[in-house]
Amino acid sequence: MSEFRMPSLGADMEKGVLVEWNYKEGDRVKKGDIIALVETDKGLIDIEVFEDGIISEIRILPGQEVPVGEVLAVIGDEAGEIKRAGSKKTEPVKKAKKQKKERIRISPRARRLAEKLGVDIKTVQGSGISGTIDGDDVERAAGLKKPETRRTEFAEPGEEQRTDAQNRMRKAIAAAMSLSNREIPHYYLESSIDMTKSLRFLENENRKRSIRERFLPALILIKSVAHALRDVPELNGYWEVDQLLIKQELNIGFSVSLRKGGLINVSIRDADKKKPDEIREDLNDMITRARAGRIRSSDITDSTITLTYLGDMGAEVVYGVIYPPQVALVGFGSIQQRVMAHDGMIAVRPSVRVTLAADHRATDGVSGSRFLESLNEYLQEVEKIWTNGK
Amino acid sequence: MNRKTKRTSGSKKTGNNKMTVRSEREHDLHLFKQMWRIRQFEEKAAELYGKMKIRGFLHLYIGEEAVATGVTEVLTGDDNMVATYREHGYALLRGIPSGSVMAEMYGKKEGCCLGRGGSMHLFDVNARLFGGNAIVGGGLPVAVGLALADKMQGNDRITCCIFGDGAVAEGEFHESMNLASLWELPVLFICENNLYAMGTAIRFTHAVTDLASRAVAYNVQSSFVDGMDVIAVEEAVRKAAGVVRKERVPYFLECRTYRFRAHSMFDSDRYRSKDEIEEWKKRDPVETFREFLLKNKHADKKDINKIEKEVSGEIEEAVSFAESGTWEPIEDLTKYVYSEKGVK
Amino acid sequence: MDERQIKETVFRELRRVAPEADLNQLGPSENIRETLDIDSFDYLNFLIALNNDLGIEIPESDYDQFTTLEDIVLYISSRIN
Amino acid sequence: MKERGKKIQYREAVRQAIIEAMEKDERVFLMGEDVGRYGGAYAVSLGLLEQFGQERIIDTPLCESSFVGAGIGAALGGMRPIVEVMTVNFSLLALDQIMNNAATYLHMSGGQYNVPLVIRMATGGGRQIAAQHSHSLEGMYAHIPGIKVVTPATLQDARGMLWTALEDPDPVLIFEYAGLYNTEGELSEDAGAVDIDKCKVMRSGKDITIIAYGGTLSKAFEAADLLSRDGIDCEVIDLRVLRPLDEDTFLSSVSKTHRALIVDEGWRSGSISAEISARIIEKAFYELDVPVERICSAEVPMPYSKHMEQAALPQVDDIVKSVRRIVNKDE
Repeated sequence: MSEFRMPSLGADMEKGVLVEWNYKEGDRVKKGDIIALVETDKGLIDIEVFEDGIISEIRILPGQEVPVGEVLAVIGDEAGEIKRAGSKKTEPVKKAKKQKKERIRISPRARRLAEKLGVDIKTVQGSGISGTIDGDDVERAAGLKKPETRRTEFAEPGEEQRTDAQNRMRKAIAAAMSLSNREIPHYYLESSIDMTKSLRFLENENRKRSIRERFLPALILIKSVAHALRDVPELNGYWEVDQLLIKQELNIGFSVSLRKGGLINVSIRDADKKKPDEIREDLNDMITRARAGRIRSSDITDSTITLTYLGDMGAEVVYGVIYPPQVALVGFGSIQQRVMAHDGMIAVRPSVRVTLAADHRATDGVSGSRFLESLNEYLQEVEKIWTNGK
Repeated sequence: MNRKTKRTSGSKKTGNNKMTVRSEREHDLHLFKQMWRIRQFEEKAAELYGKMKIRGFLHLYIGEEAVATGVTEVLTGDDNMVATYREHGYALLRGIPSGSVMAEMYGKKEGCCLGRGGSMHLFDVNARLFGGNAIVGGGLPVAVGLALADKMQGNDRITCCIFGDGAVAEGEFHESMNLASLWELPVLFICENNLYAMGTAIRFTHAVTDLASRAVAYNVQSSFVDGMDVIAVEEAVRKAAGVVRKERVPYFLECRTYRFRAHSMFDSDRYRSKDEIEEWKKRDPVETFREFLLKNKHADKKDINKIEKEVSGEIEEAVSFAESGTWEPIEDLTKYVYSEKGVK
Repeated sequence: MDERQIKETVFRELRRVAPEADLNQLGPSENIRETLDIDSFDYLNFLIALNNDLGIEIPESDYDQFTTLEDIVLYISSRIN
Repeated sequence: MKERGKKIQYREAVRQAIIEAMEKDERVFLMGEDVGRYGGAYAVSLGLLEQFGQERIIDTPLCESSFVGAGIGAALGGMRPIVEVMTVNFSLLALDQIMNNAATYLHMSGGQYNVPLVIRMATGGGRQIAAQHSHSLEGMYAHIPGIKVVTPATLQDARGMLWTALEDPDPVLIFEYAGLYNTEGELSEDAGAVDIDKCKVMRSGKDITIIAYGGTLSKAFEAADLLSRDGIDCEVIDLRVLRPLDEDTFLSSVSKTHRALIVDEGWRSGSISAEISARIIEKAFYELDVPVERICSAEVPMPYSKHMEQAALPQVDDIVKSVRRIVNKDE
């Protein structure tokens, strides 16, 4: 018997709104199943269950906002089955009293019609502004009216509408960034790295592969950062209260921009141990889910460092802001042809300007520059780190 | 009581429209009784106010009885009258039964306005009393309109409009005097100048305190009279009303009088000295007239006592009539906001 | 497969990657990635999708022939027909 | 087939009504500033002095309180006066006579005295005559029990309301929207007395009820036409009478459309639109899909400059935008 609690899905998350359950009482679940959908400032997140068992009791109803750590449901082992059968199960205990119950916005006419037609207003989709349900919605739900199409050609074309979720995400990012700016004394280091060898390596690799398994340059950057961090472990950790906790696992938070604005750092777990193909697949799943607005809790938790790569059309250089409680952030500008000195002669080479933003409470410039040096070495001999051999 | 002018014969018509020819002696007793009725009624009203039987505002006429008596003595029953909130005397003398006036002040359904008007808003269709009006100067334009209607319909009645020195400072006094004169309307303007507009003495409210002199600016005939002498008032009103009735033009008569009680029951009367009140009380219109009657043998003790008994009976009856009155049913609250359909 | 069908397929796959973009505003010679703000990750998915639908291989070396709508349609029609 | 009426102006319809009344009842007379020799500030009474003489067409001095009071007295005295106060702006000087005498005599006298008086006033802004001449206070007068308040917006009402008002034993205030005097329209030959206690559904529709009166009625019509092109079907109601309010008509309309928009040139706070909105919420709450909305003048003293005045007044564009937002539920 164990209690399934609202997980913390981000350092700054205090509460979440339970949007829907994917299972009901009495269902069997196993480790890794997506048991529910929760809405946080970061958007909709699927919640996984971490043990096998049977859901013996669901405590929180859809639409309720609960603090992190609140018991959402109780998962019993086989015995749970018997226990449930014995005692008469009443409606899941409504914990609404303390928290603000999410009021359903419904017009007076619709509420009366719903009663008359026996329609459960919780099942009705409101077509009004911010989801308000009106009489027509109820009649449609009761099948009395065919769905109506709305004429919208007079709405100004291309006018961007920021939905509630985007506003909340913007607020969450703003909060994290200002906290970081306020508390973390950043120091910045930069260097330019010749990418000729690594790009050529990538091209050869891709030629041997079908388009579906093709590698993007980002993969090389991720793997090389992972290995460089092995050499400079103090950049991979959390600043807790007043001391640095160096982390054993090495999870790189990779910044993914969303189409209508906003940003999610998906977490590439054990970036140093995983093979490039594994990372590619993980990255592919997570970015697709992020851009479809259905990120999972596991996708975005426990990154130990963050990597930002603006892509081949991005700016030349990026000076990032560290995500607390992490102590470092690696920023890659776009890979472009630039003039470089090579064996005393001027040469035009594809290169990238990489910056390291680091927390001066946790590390000093010397660690930072050692990191950039080893990063450069790995990028010159990518094949070495590609097959995981050190 | 200075008796300069020789008295004309008794009034041909009295307040209640009966052609009565009275000897001077009977006439004077009649005048005394009318004043005494007002005095006793107002004293009783003050007493009943103290006993919480009468509520709200109450403006007593004590001290000014000679004016109402003189005025109503001259008007006919068919003339119109528009008065103010200090109109109990006029209501009584215009023939509204004292019982229904008292019941109105009690707020009873048997009151002349079903208890809706109260002390300040006494109306009576038969007495052609178009109100007590509590807005200072509010009645003047209405009186002008009444006279306009009579002129248009060729009626020979006149409209008597009563107001105080306070109203003379209102814009509507100027507007109404101008209209009445401009359109030559039969309005008798009676100004009861009791020297105080609520709590402000006349010298603080009028640049020109000789109010009668205002009328010349509107080409309206005017005069003033000692408002404490009922015979003088009657004479003056008879002359004024004669002009209005014959020449069909307005006349402005200023009656200089004084009220012995505060402006109303709420008034602490601090704005004038006790001596000044005592000085004026020496010229009490009722008492000075009683002495005049006794001294000139127009009346003897018996006559006076008879009147006093009759009046106290009338007042007792009025009070018991009011006491036994009923309350208007709440259901009638919205009655008479608008006329029921079809009422012409 | 005529040009219209190719264009339709291209639009369908582009819409999956950039749902809110207004494709009929896209000029034939405009750089698709810049106009529709598509990064390398989404663009690769776009190419993979074309590969699935049309069964053609698009090596990295040919990327430069894949910048505008005109190029893409030309490139595909030459490979298929 | 009702024969086609000839084209006349709004002011002409009012003049015809006055002439008809004065010919039918010798108790009727017209009194007001410049109604005789000048022919009326809005030329409504042009020619009436010559036709009826100065006994019955009376120019008054500029003394609103006393000539309105005189009108009350004359009505008490058996006449049927029509008092013209040039505009509602000047009627504030006579508000005491209207509220404390005209509206109150019958009730306060326990039913003894009727005041069969009609007062006509021009009202409304939009002609750059600035703050003191542009008020729209009919809503304020509609607050007073004891009087009736009507707002003729159409030629039929301008022609037909006066006689019914004169026959009414209680005081009736007729507010003529100044902007309408010049408007023209057809009036059938036999146009005559109309009722003064009902609203009128001028355009039936199913999506939303637009309630307007006086100067805002034509704007409501214009907006309804524009909106019909968007496929939005508006029901337009002419209030006609602000007191007593004919609730049944607009309540049953809202029960059909489930949406209500009131267009009122008065200031929003304590306006007639506020009263109508309250009654809809009190009595048709369960018919509402959206909150009742109101478009009123900006709560400012009316500015002189044209662009500012137009910005202050309810406009067709405001109506169209509001209805689109309400009916199509876009943000």
